[in-house]
Amino acid sequence: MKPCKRIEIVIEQPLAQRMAKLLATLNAPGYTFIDHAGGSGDRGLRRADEPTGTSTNCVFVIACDDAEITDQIVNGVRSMLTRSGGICLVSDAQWVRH
Amino acid sequence: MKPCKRIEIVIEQPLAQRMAKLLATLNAPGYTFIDHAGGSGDRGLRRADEPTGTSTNCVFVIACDDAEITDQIVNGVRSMLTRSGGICLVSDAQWVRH
Amino acid sequence: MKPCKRIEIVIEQPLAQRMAKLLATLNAPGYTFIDHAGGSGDRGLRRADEPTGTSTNCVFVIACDDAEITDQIVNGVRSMLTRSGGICLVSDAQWVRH
Amino acid sequence: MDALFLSNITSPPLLFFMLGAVATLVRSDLEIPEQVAKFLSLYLLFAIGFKGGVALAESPLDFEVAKGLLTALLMASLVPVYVFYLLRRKMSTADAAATAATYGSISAVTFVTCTSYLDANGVAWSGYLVAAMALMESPAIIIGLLLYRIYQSKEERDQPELMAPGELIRESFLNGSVFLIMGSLIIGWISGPVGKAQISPLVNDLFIGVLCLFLLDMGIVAMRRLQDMRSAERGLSSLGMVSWGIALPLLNAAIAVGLAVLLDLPEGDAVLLIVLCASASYIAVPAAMRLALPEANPSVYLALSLAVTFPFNLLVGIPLYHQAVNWLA
Amino acid sequence: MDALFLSNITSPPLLFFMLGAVATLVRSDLEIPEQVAKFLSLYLLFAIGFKGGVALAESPLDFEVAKGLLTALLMASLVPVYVFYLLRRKMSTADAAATAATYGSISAVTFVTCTSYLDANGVAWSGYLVAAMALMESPAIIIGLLLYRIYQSKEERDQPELMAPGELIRESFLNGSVFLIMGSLIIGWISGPVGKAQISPLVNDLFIGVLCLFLLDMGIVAMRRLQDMRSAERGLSSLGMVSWGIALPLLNAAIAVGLAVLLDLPEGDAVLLIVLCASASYIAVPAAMRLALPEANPSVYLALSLAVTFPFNLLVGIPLYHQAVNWLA
Amino acid sequence: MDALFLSNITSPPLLFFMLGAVATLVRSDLEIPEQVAKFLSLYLLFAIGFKGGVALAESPLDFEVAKGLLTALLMASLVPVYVFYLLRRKMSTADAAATAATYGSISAVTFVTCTSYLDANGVAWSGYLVAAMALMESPAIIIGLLLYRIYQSKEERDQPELMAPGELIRESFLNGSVFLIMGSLIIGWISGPVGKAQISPLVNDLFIGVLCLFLLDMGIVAMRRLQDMRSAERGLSSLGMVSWGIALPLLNAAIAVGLAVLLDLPEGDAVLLIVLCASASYIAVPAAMRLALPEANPSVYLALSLAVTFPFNLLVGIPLYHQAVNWLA
Ligand SMILES: Nc1ncnc2c1ncn2[C@@H]1O[C@H](COP(=O)(O)O)[C@@H](O)[C@H]1O
Ligand SMILES: Nc1ncnc2c1ncn2[C@@H]1O[C@H](COP(=O)(O)O)[C@@H](O)[C@H]1O
Ligand SMILES: Nc1ncnc2c1ncn2[C@@H]1O[C@H](COP(=O)(O)O)[C@@H](O)[C@H]1O
Ligand code: NA
Ligand code: NA
Ligand code: NA
Repeated sequence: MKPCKRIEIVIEQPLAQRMAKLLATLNAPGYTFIDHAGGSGDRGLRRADEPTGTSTNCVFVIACDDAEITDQIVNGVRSMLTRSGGICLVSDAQWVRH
Repeated sequence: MKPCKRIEIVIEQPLAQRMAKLLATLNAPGYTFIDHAGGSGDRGLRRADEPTGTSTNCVFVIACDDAEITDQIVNGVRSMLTRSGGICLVSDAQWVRH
Repeated sequence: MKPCKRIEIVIEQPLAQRMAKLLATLNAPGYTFIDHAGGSGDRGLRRADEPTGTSTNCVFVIACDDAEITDQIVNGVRSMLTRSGGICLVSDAQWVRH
Repeated sequence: MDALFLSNITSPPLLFFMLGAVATLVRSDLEIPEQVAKFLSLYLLFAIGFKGGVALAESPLDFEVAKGLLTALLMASLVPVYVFYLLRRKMSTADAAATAATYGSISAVTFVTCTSYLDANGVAWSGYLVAAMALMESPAIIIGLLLYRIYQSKEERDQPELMAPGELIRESFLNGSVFLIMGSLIIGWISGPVGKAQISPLVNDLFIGVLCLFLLDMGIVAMRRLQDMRSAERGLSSLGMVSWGIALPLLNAAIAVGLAVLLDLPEGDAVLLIVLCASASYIAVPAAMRLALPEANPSVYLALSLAVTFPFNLLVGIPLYHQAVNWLA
Repeated sequence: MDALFLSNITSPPLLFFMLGAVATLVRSDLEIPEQVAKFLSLYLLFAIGFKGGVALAESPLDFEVAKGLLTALLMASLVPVYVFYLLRRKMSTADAAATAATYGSISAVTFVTCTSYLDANGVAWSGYLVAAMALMESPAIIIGLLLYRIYQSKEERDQPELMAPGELIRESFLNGSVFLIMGSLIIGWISGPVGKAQISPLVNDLFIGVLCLFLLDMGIVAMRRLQDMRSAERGLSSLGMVSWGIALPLLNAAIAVGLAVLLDLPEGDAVLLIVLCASASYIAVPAAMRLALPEANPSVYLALSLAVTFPFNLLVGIPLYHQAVNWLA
Repeated sequence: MDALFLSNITSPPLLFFMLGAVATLVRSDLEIPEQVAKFLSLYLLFAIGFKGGVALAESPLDFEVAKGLLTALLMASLVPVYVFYLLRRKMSTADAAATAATYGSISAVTFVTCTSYLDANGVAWSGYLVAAMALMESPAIIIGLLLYRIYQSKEERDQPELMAPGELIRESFLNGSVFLIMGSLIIGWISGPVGKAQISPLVNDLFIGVLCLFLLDMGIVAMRRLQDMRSAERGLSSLGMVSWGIALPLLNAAIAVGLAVLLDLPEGDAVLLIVLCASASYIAVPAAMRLALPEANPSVYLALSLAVTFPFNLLVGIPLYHQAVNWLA
């Protein structure tokens, strides 16, 4: 097991592809996303109920064991969240080597 | 980044709306939910396969940077879980300010 | 609240049932799974878009308060991930008793 | 009886139900995606409601109808009471109350399968029975919870009420499936034959085909629950579960047969009313019970209705009740 | 007017829309699963596109068509401009620009409902209007963003551009729904009556029935947004929102009525063109705005179009515009 | 050949497949929700299985049928063997084995598209070919894994077996799609023309329309995989991938054409059998390979079958094989 950071981002579904592209640019070692999430925050209730996806969220989880890349991801994501809303949490984890 | 608690709750889908209402009452700063989860626990296997949703779970994630509100959420959720089952985990995280 | 480990596993959807069986064998106290996740990693982009499910991932979350069982789960999962890819993260959490 | 019985067993909907059950038995990974399955069930409610409403628009309400609706309401209130008293020594009060509510209510898919069965056998039936079905869905929920509150232990009594009575009644009568049948019935009634002409290809022509696909999924799910039964902890043994799951619909059907003969209902209407009484809910009631009575164990009441009574009614009950009606008429 | 108005109100699609709204009002948990609802909307676009294409293949393009298409484009470019100037003192520049784009664009479901309304009333309409609809979806997005860039504050101007202009135009014209209508239209055109015969059962026979189910869901969603309106923070009060959501389609329709009379369009085509002008987008434009203008608040522009203008057009607008056309012709 | 070829290219299903591919090329966000797409594919299996079964009930099994089924089984066992030997120097043993299994098996959607192509061209075909398709899905899985076990490296041999042989055979033959075709075939056979009358509107009338929608999605997905091909790391270059993905179906088709002529199969049956041999699995086999041979890289075998061979067969292969049959007959 190696120590790593677990980064968790919630963002609107329509921006999911932009986020995926950003993560690739920032050399994230990988990511997992879960579509069709809902939520509530500063910009009100997001029910994940519209056929259009406009009120749906998307959750990204990134495990990153490189401190520099982690910083870059956090900064890149921050400027994206500033304009479009959403949250980003970072926590410590152990990555099981395989 | 500011330190916060990451609260993660798994509960039955039919109770999801009650949980959302509870979180609003307890002044949670926001939450994210993921529908259509399955699981296994004391009350057996929940396959998330029924057209009725009765065997489906729902996952809530709440980031909370206020210790008092965190306590209230944990206590409010605890009494709900006692009767209906499910789990609640609390861990430390850093909330990226934006 | 009791301290526990939060184990999070991302694996391909077709292997989800094998993982569930493995967790049952290893006496995991319970687990939650989220289907229909996508992701990116060593084996390329997984878009979760195929009608066949072959490019879809599945996320498992296990709360475990027994150190020995945690070790067994991590080891059992490791050998599964070695062959099929995916990731496993372990972190600390507090389990709300109810 | 054989001819009738067989005509049921070789009908595509039943065969697809059995195919689903076999898929689970042989551990095939066949599965209808959950959201689609939910939609197929909404479609069936929408279609049967609309058809019933159009039928109501075409034939006026009269004494016959009033008689049928009253009988339906009577049975929906009576069944949960005696089921509760039969079961309450075998299981916890909460489980007995939830099971009573389940059997007092109805299964729309069993009803819908029975209408296709009657159509295939050329037996006429009246549209008002769709209204009867909608009426029978909810009362048992209220009655089951009342019985629970009367007989609950002192300790349970100290727990805070989860739902105010008003909220509970709202929840019972406005459950999605109840609401959709009722709403479609009313819309069918209002828009009548003109509306029917517009949506008949969806509502009528595709009905049996969609029923096949939905029953395929129900076969998969019901057999899974039957398999899970062995591992669940309950007051009842697996054998006890299966016995009750067969005995209860037979008992309810027997009483309903008696009433139908007494009231001299026409053949098709009698069969449908009996099927309503004999069937048990696995949608509206379990959903309401999780909210109002989370102490009750779904691996009792949901397993009984979904894994035992539902297949029993589909495969054996419907032709059996039909036979009984013919024999007694 | 009454007869026409009523013939709209008792049509199944409208009644199911109202049923959905009532379901939300009484807090029923009725809900069409999200993925299925999305698919139903794709089906409607696919079907209307294909039908329009087949109609185009059957009647040649001529001066009439060119006239109609040009008017459509004109209105799609004009509406966002005056809507922006009307709104920009009432709300932030970003919100005004997004709302302008929303109203300059169209709602395919309103259009589709109007075609069923015309069919049910025996009024003919031309296939090229489907092409007009597809053409009108995107220009307003570009115009809205141009207006935003002209009038944005200095501080906003310092923020980096989120999308390059090329990317933006691509995004607007290749949005999934725009692309599907256009593609189906072209395929319908190419495959003509032969292709039509092959897929007519799906595309024609089921159309109104599926529309009912989709409008049921839209009723639920629109009413939820109307309820959420109270709690959202915006530049406008709830009453202000409702007033604008009704005034804007009336204004746009009035101008379109004028143009239709000027150009002497046939009855059905006139009604459809007016409905296109009066309707506001809640799919393509909001999706594009989230990407290109995330500063704009969806609880302004999406709520206006989805929760106010959409129901208004369905329930009141369509028969009203029809009446106006008949009265002025 | 031109007329036939064009009659394929202007058919709606093919055009929608191309529309999907274009949507991905121009980066439109058009997309059929995953659960719905899965359901559409289940529908196609259900419908073709049922139709095949009804056809079987109507025409008795005879020597012709036995001949066809045996040829099908022969090809399903032969193809993976020579494909494996052709490929094993170009890629890892695991990849070669998985690819061999993929090409030995079949693509139900290619088959289904070919039946619509034949129907549209007025060419008759026999229901037993649906049974042939179902029979051909699984054997190649077993054979591919046997070949892998014979030729795997010493190091790989030390890894524990993931699936017991019994489990593996069960998994191969009871894969959801294989099971559904087989089950529907048997149900169609049992319920015969009576059953057909009941569900024909769903199974027959909607078939081509639903095929259009499903192929729209497949066009999107196949083009995405073709685009992803560039970035994936494999033993083969992208150009190598495309070449093999075209060469293999041509080779398999050539052998099948020979056999069909030898056996003197009727036109329609010959074309379908050739299409079965030329097509490659992207559902049952990849699913089984992930379980039994996770070392094999899906961006080899899945990309070959889904992104190259599948479009090739749809757009070029089907009319080409038809032409070859006509030319040699
Ligand atoms: N405190 C929080 N905890 C968990 N999720 C949150 C929180 N705040 C916001 N979110 C998620 O982020 C989305 C956008 O947040 P906002 O921009 O604050 O409206 C919400 O819909 C939630 O899904
Ligand atoms: N140890 C655990 N780890 C993760 N999820 C759990 C655990 N125990 C229970 N759950 C989740 O909580 C749901 C209800 O749990 P229970 O009330 O124990 O049956 C289960 O279906 C799981 O989704
Ligand atoms: N660093 C990472 N962070 C989060 N998820 C990951 C990471 N790496 C891999 N994954 C997930 O695990 C799946 C399989 O990973 P791999 O075997 O590396 O292709 C990917 O599709 C992702 O969903
Ligand atoms: Na009953
Ligand atoms: Na407009
Ligand atoms: Na093949």
